[in-house]
Amino acid sequence: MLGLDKKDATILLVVIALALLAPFLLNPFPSNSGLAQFNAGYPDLMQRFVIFGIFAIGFNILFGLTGYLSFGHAAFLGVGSYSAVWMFKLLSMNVLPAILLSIVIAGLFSVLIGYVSLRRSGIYFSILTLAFAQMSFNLAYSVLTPITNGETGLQLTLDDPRVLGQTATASGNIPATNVFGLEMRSTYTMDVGAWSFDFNAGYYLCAIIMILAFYLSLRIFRSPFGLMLRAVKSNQQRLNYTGLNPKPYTLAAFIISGMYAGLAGGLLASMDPLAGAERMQWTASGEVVLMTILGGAGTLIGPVLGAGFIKYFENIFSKINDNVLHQWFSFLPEGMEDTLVFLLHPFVGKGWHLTLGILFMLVVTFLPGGLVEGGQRLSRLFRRRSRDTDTTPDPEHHPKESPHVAE
Amino acid sequence: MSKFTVTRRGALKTGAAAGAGLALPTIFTAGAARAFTNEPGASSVTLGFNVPQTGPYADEGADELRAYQLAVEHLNGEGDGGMLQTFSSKVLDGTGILGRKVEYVTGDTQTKSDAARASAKSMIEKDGAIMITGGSSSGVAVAVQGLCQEAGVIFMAGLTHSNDTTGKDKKANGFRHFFDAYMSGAALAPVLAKMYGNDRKAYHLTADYTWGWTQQESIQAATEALGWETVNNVLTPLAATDFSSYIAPVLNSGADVLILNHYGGNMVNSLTNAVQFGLRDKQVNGKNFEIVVPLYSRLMAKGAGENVKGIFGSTNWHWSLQDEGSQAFVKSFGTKYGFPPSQAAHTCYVQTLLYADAVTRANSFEPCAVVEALEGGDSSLPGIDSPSNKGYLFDGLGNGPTLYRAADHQCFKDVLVVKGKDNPTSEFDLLEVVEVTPVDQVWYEPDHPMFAGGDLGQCNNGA
Amino acid sequence: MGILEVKGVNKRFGGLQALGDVNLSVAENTVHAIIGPNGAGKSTLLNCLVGKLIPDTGSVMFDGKSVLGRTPYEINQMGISRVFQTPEIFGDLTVFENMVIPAFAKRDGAFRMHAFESVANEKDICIRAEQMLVDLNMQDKMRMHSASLSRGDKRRLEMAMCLLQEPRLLLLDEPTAGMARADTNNTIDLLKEIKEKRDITICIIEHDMHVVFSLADRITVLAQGTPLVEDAPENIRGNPKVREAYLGEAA
Amino acid sequence: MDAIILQILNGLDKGSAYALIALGLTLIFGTLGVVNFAHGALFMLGAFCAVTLNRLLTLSFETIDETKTDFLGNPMKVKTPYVEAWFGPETGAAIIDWAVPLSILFAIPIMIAIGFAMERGLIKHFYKRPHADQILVTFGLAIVLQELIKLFFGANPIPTPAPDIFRGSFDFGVLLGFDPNVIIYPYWRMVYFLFAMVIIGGVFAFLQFTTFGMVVRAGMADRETVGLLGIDIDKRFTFMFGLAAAVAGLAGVMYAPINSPNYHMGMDFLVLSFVVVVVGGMGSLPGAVLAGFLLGILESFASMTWVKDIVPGIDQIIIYLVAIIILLTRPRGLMGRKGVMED
Repeated sequence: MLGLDKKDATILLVVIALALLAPFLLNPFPSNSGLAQFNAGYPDLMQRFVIFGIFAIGFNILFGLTGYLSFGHAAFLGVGSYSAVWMFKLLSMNVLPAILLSIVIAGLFSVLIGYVSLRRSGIYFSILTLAFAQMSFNLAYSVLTPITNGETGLQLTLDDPRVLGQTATASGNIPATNVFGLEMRSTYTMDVGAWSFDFNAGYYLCAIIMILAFYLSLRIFRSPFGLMLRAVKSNQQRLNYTGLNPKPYTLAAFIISGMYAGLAGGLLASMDPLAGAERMQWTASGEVVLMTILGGAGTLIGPVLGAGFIKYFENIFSKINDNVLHQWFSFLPEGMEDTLVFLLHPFVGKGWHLTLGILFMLVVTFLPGGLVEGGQRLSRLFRRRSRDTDTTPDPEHHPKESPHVAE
Repeated sequence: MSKFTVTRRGALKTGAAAGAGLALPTIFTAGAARAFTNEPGASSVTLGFNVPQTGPYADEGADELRAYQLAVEHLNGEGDGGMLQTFSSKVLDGTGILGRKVEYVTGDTQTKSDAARASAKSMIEKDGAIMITGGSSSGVAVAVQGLCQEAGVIFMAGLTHSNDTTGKDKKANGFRHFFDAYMSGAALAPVLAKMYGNDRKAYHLTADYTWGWTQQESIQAATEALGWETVNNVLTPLAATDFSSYIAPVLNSGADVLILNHYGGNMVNSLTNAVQFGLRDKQVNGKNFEIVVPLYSRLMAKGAGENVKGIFGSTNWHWSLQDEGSQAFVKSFGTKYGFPPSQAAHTCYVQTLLYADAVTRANSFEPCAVVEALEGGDSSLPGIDSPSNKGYLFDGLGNGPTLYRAADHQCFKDVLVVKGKDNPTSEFDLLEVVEVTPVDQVWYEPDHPMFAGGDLGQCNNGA
Repeated sequence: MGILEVKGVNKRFGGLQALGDVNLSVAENTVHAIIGPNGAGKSTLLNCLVGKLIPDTGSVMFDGKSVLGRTPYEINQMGISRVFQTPEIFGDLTVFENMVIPAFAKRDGAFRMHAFESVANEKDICIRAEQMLVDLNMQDKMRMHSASLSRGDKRRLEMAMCLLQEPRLLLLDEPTAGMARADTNNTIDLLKEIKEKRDITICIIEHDMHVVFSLADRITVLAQGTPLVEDAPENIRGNPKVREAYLGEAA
Repeated sequence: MDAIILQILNGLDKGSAYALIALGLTLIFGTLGVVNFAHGALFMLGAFCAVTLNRLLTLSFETIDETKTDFLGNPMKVKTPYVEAWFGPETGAAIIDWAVPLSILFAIPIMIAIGFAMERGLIKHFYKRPHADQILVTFGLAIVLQELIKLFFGANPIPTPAPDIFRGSFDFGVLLGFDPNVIIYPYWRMVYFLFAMVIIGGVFAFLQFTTFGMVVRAGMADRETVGLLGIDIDKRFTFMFGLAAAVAGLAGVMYAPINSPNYHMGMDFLVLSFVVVVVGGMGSLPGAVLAGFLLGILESFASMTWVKDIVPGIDQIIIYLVAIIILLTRPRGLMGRKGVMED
């Protein structure tokens, strides 16, 4: 199917199913139950899941395949966002030209930074990309304020020209981002008994683009180009002496991942037309590194999982306050309730960073392959369990099969 | 497709959901069309408190959150009622807002525009918050204000001091109780002239981002109007932690006053560095060298420690104020938490009360009705002759008579000039109020050049 | 006129004269061995041939064209493949994938953006890769992780990768270094087979005289960066200068 | 001229901090081959050692003073530090005044212990793992450490003043024949610079003249060879981690009076110190020190008004710009060795 072998087609189908059914999957709890706190199926967060998923998928093409660790990819995301918002300000509120421009501009930017940074490798490459990104961030926050609107972030105003659109709506508001009239913020809410699910136009646009981006990365992984990238990571010397020039391969990977980042930035701005400079900061670049490694670098689906994991923490855990904790444990005797709240207090709400840090350490220490490895171990465990229960011994000797590309 | 029906949770808590469950033929029902975003149900209303919980302003955010919790208690009739008793408007009776119990959700702005918007969106989309309030920096306030305008909910700004919040970035759905950079300059300059004379040369260090620039512009204009000369204005990177290389050349520049247009960590460090360099022990042009910090907060003063002693600045409110409202607030806050509230806490508490009051007076949660109530009728501040002196006038929330001006949704009230206390009696007693600058001295017209260029636009009900 | 002509090559590292006026001519379709004691400059010479080092003076011509100033991959594309002292393979990839890469390099040149079609769909490439593995008796290890191969198999794989490119000149840098006797003999057999079956010139640097004398058509002896003598193997054995400089202590 | 001397002086103390942090970072990298993103957190912990000692020394008991009232109108509780009660008000106050220098003694054992614990408890499992994993796990550790500090000390900076006699500044200009007030330099920054020189000199002497240091240097040059000699290098490397932690910690202790410590100061320095290490050359001790001072001084120059007039915003990017230029012209930094961290 679609030029994929059976295994890859299955992976793709799983991703499509996850993306399209996300409104159901992410809202498993009735909306007025205490656990509704853990529901993540509201438009903004769902959009963030897939957008950062795209970002991480792109980053994985560079880092996962070639092993070049860029600490500056947030700059491309930021540049993409700025381009998109400028498109909204100057041209029209249709998101498609904005997204196209953000990909192009981010691509150009990555040609420039990639060309220079790729003259070095290893940590020297990382520091070069970091330096470029930090320069972009610092300038965007201060000197470049006329272009970036600095601290506040670039936003739409009621006197933007918008050549191909309206400057303001009839009711005197800034028009909403749309695809040929379908507003990105329009949401259909479905109530099923105590549950309720949101179907948001913007989310589905992002989800479709994410599926396309995932499909493209799947093809890249399986292509000769992807193989060359893995060869770059494995042994550049051999590659050189096999008559292949690693430079254009790595540069192409860098540009592709930069364009993915630009796409993510453009989508972010399309869902919420404000581009803050912070999204270019080194911590933001670090975040995508964390997402990729946490999920499983070099695996196909890992980066998406990692992105979801971190965004979930940032948005859900940070909102659990003492008040919520007290509500949860109100069924317990007072003393126990207070003790539990006291014990949990440092880890939720304003302590979400602490929990995240501890989880990083645990995952990296015990699951070097990231969440994907965790999943594999779990499934192996279950398989072994089921094998243990049926008494026929497994006569077949399974030689350690090398992963083609781990999924 | 229904348009931006981000709401439902509120309605679900009422009978709507039960009805949907009973109507057998249509198990799936779309969220009922509502008059405005997140229209609350009959029993409760949800407010969104969006404050920095991580990052350098986390302590300020924590104090804001304390104030919000206190305000919710008071609105729901718990505790001692705080400023409800002293508030000039008497419509709030401790039964929640319009008979609905006040509930709240919290979020983390991380003091980043992006994160703040994400967290505000989640409160609007997921938790059905009808009003968003909080924040501890202007970038965040402007960003979230824009979001609330688009989403059709009310934004009651927390601590934001930039002129832009109610200047070029003002929005119909957004309101600011806190004072601004212009007012700081206008209040501070006369006191500085009185203390240090009219013949002074000032050297500015300015944080290189929007707030820093408006602050610098304001204080420069105000001091120059009184005869001061501006020797230099040096922009410093936000990320700077060590300001020595900016401070070292100051003494040799001919300036005899250093003005630090910094906030938060920047201010703590630049002031600490300046005092380290012994600037305040020096004599230049035959005068004592002085340092001024236009915007003060107690948390910053605490961070800078001994270095604040004798240094002038301005502040929105201080717990040592003796008016009835401030006393009542300090009493209930202090009794509950064991220490006096900060100015950020005060402004957040007041904003919550003002919102509740406006809803009650409008007898509706509809944002446009609330906006109308907050814009008041024709009441005006006494003693100021200006066509723009119109809005909602209230008293009893500290700061004396206060006008929520209809033209730009900015509060006008007395501004405090404070000084780092020489002999603090406790760890909270760091600042002393030197002068309460009356409101007419800090008054400006909505079309003042520092505020021009923006447009409130139309109020937005969302849905 | 040999396929490889090295003329007057000098190379200094600081104060050390690594190569002094090296002249070398390798005739097409022969096996030419370069021997010499440690530090004689064998590896430096090899690195000058593949573009890793650039000589200070002199010329290196391959098939009538200069290789100087070209990068290793360009030189490889000209038809020179190199086998390293310790096998350099793509350890993270499977044996089959290792074979596919040189096949692409042969077909598509140093860079081609080929990012959409699956490797599995490149039938001609896959067939070539498989065929070569069959030729070298490694087809049963095709799906194995190449890092988990034995040292001998790694050498075999590297050799296969080089041969897949059908190079005109194959450079071998001590291919049997550190090998057990049995493995060494296998390698000798392999090289003999290659030599017989293909039109290929082989230039080999070797320590092990057993290997050299079983394979080489001509031998150049290098000492202190300068060629001492070049001759047929049987003459080298009896050459007293060589005995003195090199074989003396060994023999 | 005076402005340049002034900025060189300013660059020296900035550079001292960079150099001290980078020294430990590159030491850990050179000996253990570990990229330690938690190193900034060690610096921060050092500063909080000073804060903690300050807190301990000012531990107080409360007495009620009926004559005064607090902000709620209740009788005022007056706090008296135990130290002042035990040693008399004057000696007590003097001890409190000298809290930061005293913290050095307090911090050394604590930081070494923290370093040991980190190495034995966590880092040692990561020697064989890819650098990306090391970065991630130490980054996680850095977050955990700073969040713990935030939990106990809050997010607000905590003033930690230097002893009274170091307040104010020394007029260097007068010594050099300039007018008064032209070149001034705070006493405490002078102390910091001298302190840094002593520490840097100490570390170098230690590595140069002790057997232990010789083994470690050999280990930095070629880890495997030394391993073959049968020397138990790992145990010594553990100690190196303790040493690096102590150096970072001491840099933090003495930095506390310069800028009030806060929980995220480690992160503020982390990126910078990595840039310093890489510019100096990964694993090169003299390189780290050289690059630290170089970047400190250049950063100071970039903040001069006339420089900023020519290139607006140059002080925002100077560090990164220099890093890019150096890495492009000198591939392995100023004094880096070939092949280190290039894959």
